[in-house]
Amino acid sequence: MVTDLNTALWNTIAMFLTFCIFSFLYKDNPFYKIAEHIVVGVSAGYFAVILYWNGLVPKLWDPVFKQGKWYYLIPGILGVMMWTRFSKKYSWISRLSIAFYMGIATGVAVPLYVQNYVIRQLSSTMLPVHFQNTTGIFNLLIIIGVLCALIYFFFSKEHKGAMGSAAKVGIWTLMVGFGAGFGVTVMGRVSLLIDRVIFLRNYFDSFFTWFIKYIL
Amino acid sequence: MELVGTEQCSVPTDKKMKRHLLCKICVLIFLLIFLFAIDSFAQGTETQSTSWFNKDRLNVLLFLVLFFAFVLFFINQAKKGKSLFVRKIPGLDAVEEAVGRATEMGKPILYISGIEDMDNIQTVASMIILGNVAKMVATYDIPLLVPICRPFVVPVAEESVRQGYMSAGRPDAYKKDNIRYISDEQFAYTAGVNGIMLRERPAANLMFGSFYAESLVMAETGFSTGAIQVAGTANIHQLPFFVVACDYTLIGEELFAASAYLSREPKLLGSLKGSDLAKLVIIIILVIGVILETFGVTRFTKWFFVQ
Amino acid sequence: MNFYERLMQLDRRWVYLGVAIAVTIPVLFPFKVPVYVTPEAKSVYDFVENTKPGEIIFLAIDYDPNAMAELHPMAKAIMRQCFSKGIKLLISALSQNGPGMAEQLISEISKEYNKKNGVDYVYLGYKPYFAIVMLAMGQNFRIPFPTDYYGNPLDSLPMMDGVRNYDDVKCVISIVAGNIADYWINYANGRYKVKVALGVTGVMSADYYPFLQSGQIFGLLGGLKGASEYERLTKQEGVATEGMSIQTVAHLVIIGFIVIGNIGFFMSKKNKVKR
Amino acid sequence: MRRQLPIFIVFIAGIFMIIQYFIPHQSFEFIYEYAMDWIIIIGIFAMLLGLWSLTRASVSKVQTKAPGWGFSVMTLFGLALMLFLGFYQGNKSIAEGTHFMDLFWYIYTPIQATMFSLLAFYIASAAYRAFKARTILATILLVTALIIMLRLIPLGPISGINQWLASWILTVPNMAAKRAIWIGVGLGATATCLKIIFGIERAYMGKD
Repeated sequence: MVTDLNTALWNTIAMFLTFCIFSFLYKDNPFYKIAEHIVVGVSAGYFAVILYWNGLVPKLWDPVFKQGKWYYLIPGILGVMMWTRFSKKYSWISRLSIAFYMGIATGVAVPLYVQNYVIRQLSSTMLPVHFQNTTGIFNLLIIIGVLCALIYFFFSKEHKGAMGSAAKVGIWTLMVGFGAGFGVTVMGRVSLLIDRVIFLRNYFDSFFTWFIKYIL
Repeated sequence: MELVGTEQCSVPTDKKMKRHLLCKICVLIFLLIFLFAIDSFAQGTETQSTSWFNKDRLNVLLFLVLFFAFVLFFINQAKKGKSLFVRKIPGLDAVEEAVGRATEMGKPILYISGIEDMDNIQTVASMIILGNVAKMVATYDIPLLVPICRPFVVPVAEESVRQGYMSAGRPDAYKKDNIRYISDEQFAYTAGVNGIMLRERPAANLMFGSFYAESLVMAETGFSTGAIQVAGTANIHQLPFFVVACDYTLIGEELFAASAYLSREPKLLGSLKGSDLAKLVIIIILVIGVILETFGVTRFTKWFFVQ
Repeated sequence: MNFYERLMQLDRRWVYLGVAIAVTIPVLFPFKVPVYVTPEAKSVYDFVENTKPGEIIFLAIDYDPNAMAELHPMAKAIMRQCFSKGIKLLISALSQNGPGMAEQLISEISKEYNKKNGVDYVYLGYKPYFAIVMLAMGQNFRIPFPTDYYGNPLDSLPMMDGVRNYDDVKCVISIVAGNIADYWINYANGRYKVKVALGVTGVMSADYYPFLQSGQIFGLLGGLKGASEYERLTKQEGVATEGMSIQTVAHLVIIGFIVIGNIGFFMSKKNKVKR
Repeated sequence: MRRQLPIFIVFIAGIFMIIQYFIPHQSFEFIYEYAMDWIIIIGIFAMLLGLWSLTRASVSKVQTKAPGWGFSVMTLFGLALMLFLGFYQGNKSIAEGTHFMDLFWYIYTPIQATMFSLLAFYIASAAYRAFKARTILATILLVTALIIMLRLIPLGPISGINQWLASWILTVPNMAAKRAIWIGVGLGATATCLKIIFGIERAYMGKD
C-alpha cells in the first residue's frame, strides 16, 4: 500500500480523517468538527467542478458552440435567469425558470408513477389462487396482504368495524415488511464497516513493515 | 387565487390586461420556436418511430384520465362547500405537537427535506409541507432551520418558507440565512446536518422527503440529542429505519397526504378523497383480475402489463 | 434503577463498543464459519458447471466502485469458475463509474488463468443508456459495441466469430447494484428470452425473490452471503468467506443486544407487577 | 404577470410532458430528451446559488466570530482549494492523478465511506433500543427482523427451516407490504403532481 512518500502521506491523512469521523461515536469533538467542515467544503467544490466539466460543458457548451445546436441556448438563458435571485428587485424572474423545471419534472413523473407504481404493481399482484400447492396459497396470502395494506391507506373513512380489522392486518403486514427490510440491511451495513476496518488494518500493516525496514 | 395570503393588486386593470396579452404572445412565440426546433432537429434520436400513439400505454392513459376526473370532481365538490372527512394521521398531529414543544423550550426546529432534487416528487411534497410548517412556526419566534442538499431546492425552500411566514402575517420573522445549502454529497450533507443537530440542539427534527442510507444516521443522532422526531418518506428501503428510530413516521402515501391534512384546505382534501376513490377502483380491479386469473383467463392481466 | 432496568437502558456507546469489537477481532484474527448454501445460489453454480468448455456466458459487471465490497467477490468467484472450466466470457459494464474498475478486475483474473483478450474473453466496456444498449444487443452485439473496450473491432476478434446476439450465449449473469437489474429481467429475458441470473447487494436481494419464483431469473446471489456461498461451491475461499465470519459475529452481537434489551424489558415489567 | 405566467408555464410544460409519454413519434422522443436536458442545465446553474448560500453562511460566521468560526474557515478553504484545483489546468484538471483527484480520493472518499460505515453502529443501537416486545406491532417488527438476521448464522439443523422461513417472509408478506406501499405512493405522487400542474398547490413559487 505504501509505495512512495506521496501516497504514504495521503494515506496517513485518510487514516486520520477516518478516526476523526469514528470519534463522533463517543461524542461531538473538535476532530469530528474538523472532518465535517472540511468535507462540506471539499465536496461542495468537487460537485461544482464536476457539474461544470461533466454537465455544463457537454450539455450546453459543446452543443451550442461545437455542434451548432443553438436551441440549447434557451435552457442556458433559463439557467442564467436563476441568478436573478441575487437581486431583490428582479428575483421574480427566476420563478420562470423554476416554473419550467417544475412543469417538466412533474409532467414526466405523472405517467411514470402511474405505470411503475400503480399499474405494474397491480398487474403483478393479479395472481391465480388455488390449493394444489403452496404457491397458490401463498398467492392468496400476498393478495390479502396487499388488499389490507391498501385499506390502511384510506384517508377519508374512519378505520372502524370490518375496515378497521382489515386496516389492522394491513399495518401488521407493513410491519413484517419493515422488519424484513431492517434485517436484510444489517449485512450490507456491516460490510461497509468491515471495509473501513480492513483499510485501517492494511494501513498499519504497511506502516509497521516500513517502520521495521527503515527505522530499525 | 385561492390561497390565503397578503396579495396586493397595485397595477391598474387595463395595464394588467396589456401585460396579460403580452405574456400570451410571448408564450405563443416561444412555442412556435419550440415546435420549429422539433421539426428540424428531431433526426438525432434513438428511435425513429413515426407512429402517433403508443397502444401499449392505453392502460396508463385510461387510468390517468379516470384519476384526473376523480381528483378534479372532488376538488369541485370541496369548492362547493361539501365537508370532507379525513381520518386521524398520528404522524401529522405529531408535527403540531413538535412545533408546540419547540416553542415551549424556545429551541429551533430542524426541517430536512431529503437528499434528492426537485425533480423527485417527494421533494416537491416536502416543500409543500415545509410551507405549512413555516406557517405554524411563524407565530412563535423560534428559528426554522432548513439545511439543503441540492442547490435547486434552495430557492424553492426560500419561497415556501417566506410564503408560510407571510400567510401567518409575520413576513418580518422570515430569515433567509436559516435556509442553507450544505453539500450535494449525501454523507457530507449528513455530516453537516449532524453538526447542526448537536450544536444548535433543535427540539424537533422533521424529516420529510426522499431519504437514503443517511436516514438512520440522522435519526440516531437526532435521538441522542433528545429531539422529538417525525419522519416521512416514500422510499420503502428507508422506512424501517425511520419506524425504528423516530417517534412518528409517515408511511408512503401519508407523506403526500400531509399538505392537505396540515392545511385543512378543502380543495386539497378533495384530492385526497379522489385518490381514495382511485384506491377503491384498484381494489375492485385487483379482485376481478385475481378471479379471472384463477379461472385461467389471462387476457385481463395481460392488458395491464406495461412495457 | 435495578439491574434489569439498567440492562434495558444501556448507554448506546456500549452497543457501539460491542459492534466495534465484533468487527475488529475477526479482522485481526481470522477464523472460518460454515456456510449454508441456498438453492438459488446452487442453481447459478450448477448452470455454469453444466456449461461445456468453449461455450459463451455473458457476464455483466453493472456496479460502481462503492458497491465493490459486496459484489467484487461474487464477480471474481464466477470468473474463476468459468475460466477454470474453459468457458468463454463476454463481459460488459453498464454502470457509469464501473468500466475502469471492471477492466482492472478482468485483467487481474485473466492473468491468473493465462487467458487472452479476444480469444477466451471479450470486454465490451460501457455505453450510456443501458436499456437501449440491452435492447440493441438483442439484435446484434455490434450495434452498441462496434469495438471492444480497447478499441478492437468485434469482427477482428476470433471469439466473436459467429456470435451475434443473446441467442449465441448460454445465459446472462449480471452482478449488479441498482435498477439495471430490472432491465435485464424485462428486456433481455422478457423480450429476447435469454436466461438471466443476478448477483445483487444484500439490501437489494429481498426485492428479487419474486422474479426467482416466477422463473424470470434462474438464480440469485445476495450480498456477501451469496458471494461466500459461491466461494464455498467453487471451493475457492476468499474475501467473502473471511467477510462472512465477521458478519456472523457482528450479527450475533446485534442479536445479543436485542435479547439483552428484551430480558431487561420483561424482567423489569415483572418486578413492577410484583411490587 | 409575475404570478400568472409561472403558473401558466407549469401547466403548459406539465401537460405537454404527460402527452409526450403516449406519443412514440420521433419528434416527441426528441422533445423528451431535450426537456430532460433543460432540467439538467437549469439545475447546473442553480449550483451557484448553493455555493453562494454556503459561502455566505460561512463568511458571516467568520466575520461575527461566532463560536466555532475557525471551522468555517476550513470549509471555505476546502471549497476554494477544490474550485482552484478543478479549473486551473482547464479540462485536464479532473483527470486521474491530479491534485484535484487526490483530494477526492484521500479526503472526500475516506470521510464519506466512514460516515457511511457508522451505520453499522447505528443499526445496532437502533435495534437494541426499539426492538422490545412492548406492543404487538413492535413484536412483529422484532420477530421478523430476528428471523431474517438469523439467516446468516449457521444454526446446524435449524438452518434449513430458518432459511425457508426467511425466504417465505421476503417473498410473501414483505412483497405484499411493498406492493401496497408502492401503489399508495404512486397515487399520492400522481395527485401531488396534478395539484402542481393545475396550480392548486403553488406556495412553493412565492407570489409577490
